[in-house]
Amino acid sequence: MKKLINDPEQVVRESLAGLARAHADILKVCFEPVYVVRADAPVTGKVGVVSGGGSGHEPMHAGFVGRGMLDAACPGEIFTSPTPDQIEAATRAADGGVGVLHIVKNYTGDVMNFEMAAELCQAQGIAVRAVIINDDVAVEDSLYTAGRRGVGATVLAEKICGAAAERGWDLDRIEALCRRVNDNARSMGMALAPCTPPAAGRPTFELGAGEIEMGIGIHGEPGRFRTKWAPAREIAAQMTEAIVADLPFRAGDRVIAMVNGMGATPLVELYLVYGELDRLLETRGIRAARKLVGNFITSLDMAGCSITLLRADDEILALWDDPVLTPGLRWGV
Amino acid sequence: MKKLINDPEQVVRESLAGLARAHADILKVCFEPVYVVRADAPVTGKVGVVSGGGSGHEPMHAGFVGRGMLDAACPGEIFTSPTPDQIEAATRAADGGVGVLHIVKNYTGDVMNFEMAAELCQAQGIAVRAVIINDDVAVEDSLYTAGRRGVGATVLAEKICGAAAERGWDLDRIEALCRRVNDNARSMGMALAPCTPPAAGRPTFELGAGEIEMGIGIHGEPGRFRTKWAPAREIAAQMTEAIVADLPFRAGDRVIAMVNGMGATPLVELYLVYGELDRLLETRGIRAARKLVGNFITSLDMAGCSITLLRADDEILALWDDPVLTPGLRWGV
Amino acid sequence: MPAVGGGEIRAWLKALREVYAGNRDLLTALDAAIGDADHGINLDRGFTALITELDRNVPADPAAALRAAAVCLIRSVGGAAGPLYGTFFLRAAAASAGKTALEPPDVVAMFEAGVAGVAERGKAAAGDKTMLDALLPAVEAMRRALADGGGLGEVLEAGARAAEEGMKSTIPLVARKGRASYLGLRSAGHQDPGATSAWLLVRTAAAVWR
Amino acid sequence: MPAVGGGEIRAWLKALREVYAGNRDLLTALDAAIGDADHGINLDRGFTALITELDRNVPADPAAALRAAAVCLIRSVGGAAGPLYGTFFLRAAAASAGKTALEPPDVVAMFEAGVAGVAERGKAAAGDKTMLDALLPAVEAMRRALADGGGLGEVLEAGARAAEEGMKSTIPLVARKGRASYLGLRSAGHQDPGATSAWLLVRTAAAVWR
Ligand SMILES: Nc1ncnc2c1ncn2[C@@H]1O[C@H](COP(=O)(O)OP(=O)(O)O)[C@@H](O)[C@H]1O
Ligand SMILES: Nc1ncnc2c1ncn2[C@@H]1O[C@H](COP(=O)(O)OP(=O)(O)O)[C@@H](O)[C@H]1O
Ligand SMILES: [Mg+2]
Ligand SMILES: [Mg+2]
Ligand SMILES: [Mg+2]
Ligand SMILES: [Mg+2]
Repeated sequence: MKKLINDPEQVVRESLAGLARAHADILKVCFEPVYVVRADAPVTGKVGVVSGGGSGHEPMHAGFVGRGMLDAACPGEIFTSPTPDQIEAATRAADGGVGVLHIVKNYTGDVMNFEMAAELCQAQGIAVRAVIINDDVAVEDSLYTAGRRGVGATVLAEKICGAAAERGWDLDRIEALCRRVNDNARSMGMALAPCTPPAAGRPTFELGAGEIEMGIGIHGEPGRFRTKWAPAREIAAQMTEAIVADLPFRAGDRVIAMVNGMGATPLVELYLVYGELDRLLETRGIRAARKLVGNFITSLDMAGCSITLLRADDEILALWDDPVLTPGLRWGV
Repeated sequence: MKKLINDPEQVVRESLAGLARAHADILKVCFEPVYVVRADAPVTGKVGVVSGGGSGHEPMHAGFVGRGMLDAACPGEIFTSPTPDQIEAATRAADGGVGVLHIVKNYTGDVMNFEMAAELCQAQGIAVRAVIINDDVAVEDSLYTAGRRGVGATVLAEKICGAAAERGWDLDRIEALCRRVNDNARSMGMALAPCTPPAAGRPTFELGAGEIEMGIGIHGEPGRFRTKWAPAREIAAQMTEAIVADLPFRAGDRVIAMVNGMGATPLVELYLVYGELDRLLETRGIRAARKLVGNFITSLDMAGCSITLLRADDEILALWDDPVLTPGLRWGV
Repeated sequence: MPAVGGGEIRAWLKALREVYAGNRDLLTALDAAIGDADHGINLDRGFTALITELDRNVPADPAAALRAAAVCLIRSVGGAAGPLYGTFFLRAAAASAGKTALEPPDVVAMFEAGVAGVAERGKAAAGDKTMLDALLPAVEAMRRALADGGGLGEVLEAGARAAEEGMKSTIPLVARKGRASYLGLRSAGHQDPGATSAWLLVRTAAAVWR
Repeated sequence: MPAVGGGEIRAWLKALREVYAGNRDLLTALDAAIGDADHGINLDRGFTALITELDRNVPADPAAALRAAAVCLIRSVGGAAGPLYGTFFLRAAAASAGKTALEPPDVVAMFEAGVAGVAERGKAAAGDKTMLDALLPAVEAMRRALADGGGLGEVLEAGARAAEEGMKSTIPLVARKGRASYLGLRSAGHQDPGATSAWLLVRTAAAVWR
């Protein structure tokens, strides 16, 4: 394993130290316990928006801390959800006195740790609401399983809820908005090559020369099925089909469309995939009203991409367009 | 070779088609010949800023077309400089009547093709000035060689000269500014793993399990020397030492510091490297007044990073802070 | 051994640290097959932190030692295993409250309480291909061995054997909880990492307290 | 063959297309060692475009065919080779202007002019490890063979042999121009891709016009 690191056990902390030095104007990093918080937090009278999860998905979540998006993020170890004490500290730091929203990706570990933290916070009189993001169509849903994973919709929910909080919406309304975003968003991902977590030191799965994994998550897990490599046109069509059919997205819908890189896939390929996606949506009468192409929710050095579509109304589009100033997403300021 | 592409020969065109669909509000893509131009070009009375080079370095150059940066870019085939007819067409499209600046990376092919294009443009009465960027300290300079490569400083020059053009500076002044940026900037790059050009279908060089290449360029060329993998701390120190000693950068200097990913290196590693760089500069009394961490001038799916430092005065910092609205770099708007 | 006091609990926890360090790669490899390749790393990190903690201030009675373990694991393990094993020790501590030494029935009660906590926290059931598939049969077997008049040694041995069978029984199962469930049918044919670490938990108690 | 007319020039260019297509991978591999792995791809793209162009409108005299080649290569090859070979054909066309057929001295003059253009455009000298290391000796040998009263066949054979030696002579050289120069000493021990494509250029003329 060759990486730009010093000690596999220190990657997360040392990377956060660099983040703090690079963006001192936007955020602060605390280490005991580890969390990242807006430089001007807490913003009194504003609902706090907090998220977190395992590291290795950068820029999500720490890179989305800043005005108009997250008030705080709690990065766990690589691919390991943060612990309740981190989440509790981040929540306290983000609490402007009118409550805090937890945006939680649906993974057993994340859900349980955020649950325990919420109990600790509520015991201290902080109003906490949690919304579980579960937009991954690659996972069959059922009452008897852990349910669908939270993936790309998390990025959109953090931006949109962050904007609503900035506008002064109250906790009830932001919680409802976050559920609405989650309910109207669907995603699917694929991998051309696995990733190598620093502490493990070897790829999380093996792929043959001509093989790809369809339906992967963001933790280096293998996908739902393995298949032969196919041209981008076919891969994009398969993913789009699965996403559109699931909600379903209908002719006339306006969407926020994201083509996300898993970490090691160059922009030249992501834009090529976006071109395919946009054409596919066009033929279905679905309009990509907003577009996002790049690395936003990654899986270390995995090669591949994911597609996320969010059915958006005027309100959601307006919140999307609101100013955002974070290391990972910035416009309007 | 597994990539998100359809046909290796069509990658550049298909990716540009996606870029056009994703950013129609910012830019237009023309195909006969291939060039990318600001949606509102030409801006009458404004100096045009044009750059270009082989593709595979995205977001540079096409991703830097837009308000406050490039008026047009001419993408060649992957790692192959554009042809004079492309450059001529882009220059014509960018000409607001008061001349056009060509920002050219110092590669024999780029220089010769831009030269031929400049001759064609001047024959048509368009005032063209070319500034050659050659900031790579890994290459020994000498009268008898092709000289140093143009790398990271190109990104900074495009941003800063684009801002000056937006402010209404004339061609002489912008040309001088571009030379000043180039004269005060130094870069060095390294690779953990080679890249695989789509048309070639195999890695551009082989690296042993424990080996890295120091002093690589951005076209998959091998570097100046091969060495054992070392912790990020040492790699950052070697690159910083070479860069600082070359200009030299001195205590009290303020710099724009860029840690750039080569394409396949995750952000978590780039921020870790930035942390090391920032500490190293601090100990030398050099102040990182502005910071840029991410993928800006890449080499397809090469793993590794480059560091660029630009000694900046108040004027350059002000131009840096001016609004920019491009797919690859955006702030202040 | 007559009864389990604070010292024995600490000995168990220290032995667990060695065991998880020694099985770090095995547990991580199992997790790589159907999860995200960090289970061994998570437990190793947690129990290493726990030992440092235990050395800093030595808890006197069983409940104190178990609570220290809970707090430390919840703080340092993360992932699914953190809250799950954390809850296990939290409930185990509660069940042992006020006792300076645990007689065999108390030990069984402690495991019962801990496992009940895991089931509540994770909302999983037997056959979901989780650590519960090792833990539930283990407490069941301990109860039976106790009822049959077994001493601490027999009781724990029975628990360890049942945990091992339960762990092996996860191989053919299709996961319904945890990350492995995302693989659907592909999760079958792999031994669950958490069931494996759970078996080590019980087996180590049997080894240390025999 | 008596003299080189427009048809012979076209035959040469078409043969070159086949030759570069056939050596696409070889030239690209040579470029991968000390450049950026695209030389063969660049030439294949350029000459394929050229043939389409030549079939669309058939140029009558040598100069027209050579100019068509120049314009098309400059448009489609890119990189360093595009302007260099483009300039070669541009100058070759100028030197052949007004002639319906090239006698041996005209053919040599054509190559001389083309190579002079490459040298001017690239500002390289003999020994810099570029295509010039094949082209300069080639024209030198052609001149000598012509002076010795050789016919077109001998003249081109001599040129091809010299080009081949010049190509091989690039192996030990340290590059001073082009991408390979960035490698410094590491560029030694590799045959220059452009010198190789230049040898093919001359050798194909010899083969087609014998
Ligand atoms: N809902 C649950 N109930 C009980 N055990 C679970 C549950 N979800 C996961 N587990 C156990 O946790 C183990 C994985 O732990 P670990 O890898 O540390 O966490 P993560 O999956 O967050 O990376 C699984 O092998 C499984 O035995
Ligand atoms: N200044 C120069 N003068 C003459 N030939 C050159 C010069 N620079 C490069 N070359 C030739 O061009 C060849 C590389 O061509 P090619 O790979 O197509 O272009 P690029 O280097 O832009 O990728 C080299 O092998 C060398 O022979
Ligand atoms: Mg995990
Ligand atoms: Mg090239
Ligand atoms: Mg795991
Ligand atoms: Mg080349």
